[in-house]
Amino acid sequence: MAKVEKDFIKLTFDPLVLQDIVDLVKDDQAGAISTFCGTTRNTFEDKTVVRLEYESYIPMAEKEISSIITDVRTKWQLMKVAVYHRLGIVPVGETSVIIAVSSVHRHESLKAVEWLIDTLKEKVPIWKKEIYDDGSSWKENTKSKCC
Amino acid sequence: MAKVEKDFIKLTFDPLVLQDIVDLVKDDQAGAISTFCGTTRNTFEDKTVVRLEYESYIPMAEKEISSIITDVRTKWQLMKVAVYHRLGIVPVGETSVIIAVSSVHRHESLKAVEWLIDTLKEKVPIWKKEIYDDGSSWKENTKSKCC
Amino acid sequence: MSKEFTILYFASARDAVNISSEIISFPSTSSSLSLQDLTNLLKNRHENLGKVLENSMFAINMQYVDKDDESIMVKPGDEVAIIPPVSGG
Amino acid sequence: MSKEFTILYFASARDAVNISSEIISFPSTSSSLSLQDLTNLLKNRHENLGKVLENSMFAINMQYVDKDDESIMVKPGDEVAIIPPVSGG
Repeated sequence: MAKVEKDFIKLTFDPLVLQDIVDLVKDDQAGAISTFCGTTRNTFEDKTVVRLEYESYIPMAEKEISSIITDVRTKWQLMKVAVYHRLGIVPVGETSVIIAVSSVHRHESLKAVEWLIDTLKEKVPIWKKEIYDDGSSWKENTKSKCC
Repeated sequence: MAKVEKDFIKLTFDPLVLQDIVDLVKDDQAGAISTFCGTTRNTFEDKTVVRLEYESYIPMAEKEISSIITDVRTKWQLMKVAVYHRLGIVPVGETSVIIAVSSVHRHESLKAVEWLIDTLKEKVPIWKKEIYDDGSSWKENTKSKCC
Repeated sequence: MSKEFTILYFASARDAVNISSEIISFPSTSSSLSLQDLTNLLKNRHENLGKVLENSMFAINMQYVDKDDESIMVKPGDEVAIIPPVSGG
Repeated sequence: MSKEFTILYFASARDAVNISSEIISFPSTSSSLSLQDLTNLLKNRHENLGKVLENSMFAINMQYVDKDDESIMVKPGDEVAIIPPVSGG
């Protein structure tokens, strides 16, 4: 029997399309699909954000995402999991990260999506630079894994 | 200034398209969009489900959904909220309900989506009949508002 | 003024009575009905409905009502719905 | 066997040193470096890097390491990354 692929991980410089990523996690045995999309806001602490720029230590980021998906599967009973993160320039209003999870019952996928985005923001080596109309700065996630 | 529409409610006999519903809740001030899709599973307690049929007391369902959106906005700071429910026949693998919520920060929309689907399942006058290969039955949600 | 009210049957309630709605006249001497009166009237009209009613809510004019609230009355022109346990989602 | 290791700089670390990676030879007498030795070596090479290092993690061969673990050694052929506080999502 062919192994059915259940985890989908991608770091990409292309725009993210939610429908495509949701289609990856569809499963006739799933009663629920939950998703989270992170999008670029037009303001940060009263500054006007023009765009974001993401960079990553790509092979390690893929490895860390794979590792947190292994962890999330020990916490909740899930069908398929997709974690996609865009890199490079992300204009205001566009999507930088999409997480999609299918499960038999709804609470599993809802809890898993929340845990995955929280943990991605703590552990995965991806960095965001905010470009303002008058400068730029590297961001730091509040609970990012640190020294 | 024109009032910007912030709540989107629909009961429809047409298929639900996630991307269309997510586009409704997009907002340049939002950093997060969370969604939940309920899909028809192919089994229930070892029975083979052929399709689902949904019916609703439509005007009251719209009123109840509007009322729970009012409630959810008192609990979390949200941008835009969409609650779409399909009626009539929903084949296996297709989507019966989609909830999409945008917010400035991620936890608001994640919590709101979970609360909305839980409360919809308790309170909104919509009924699901499961058609098996050997019969059918009206379902009852576990915590459905009752006598 | 019409001395009638409308009653709507959904899901298992509709299956039990085989109609989706009907218009019912108030008994000749009254122009309102308590929920207990309503329950008795419906059970008399539809012998299969009793069991469904036990597990159902009433909504009057699209508002859930507390079945045990004796002050609630169905009045002429009201739209009353039998709401079996819901199963949306 | 090459007595060198690779070091990768990301985000604010790259901005501080103006390069994204370099290959560094071990000091002539040793073929391994503790994390404390590594920190000192990097501070000597790049005067602007000290502050960034204070807030950064190290990863060796794509694995986060505990900066205070004195048993961890950088060995020839290792890929060491400076990981400033992450900000994905």
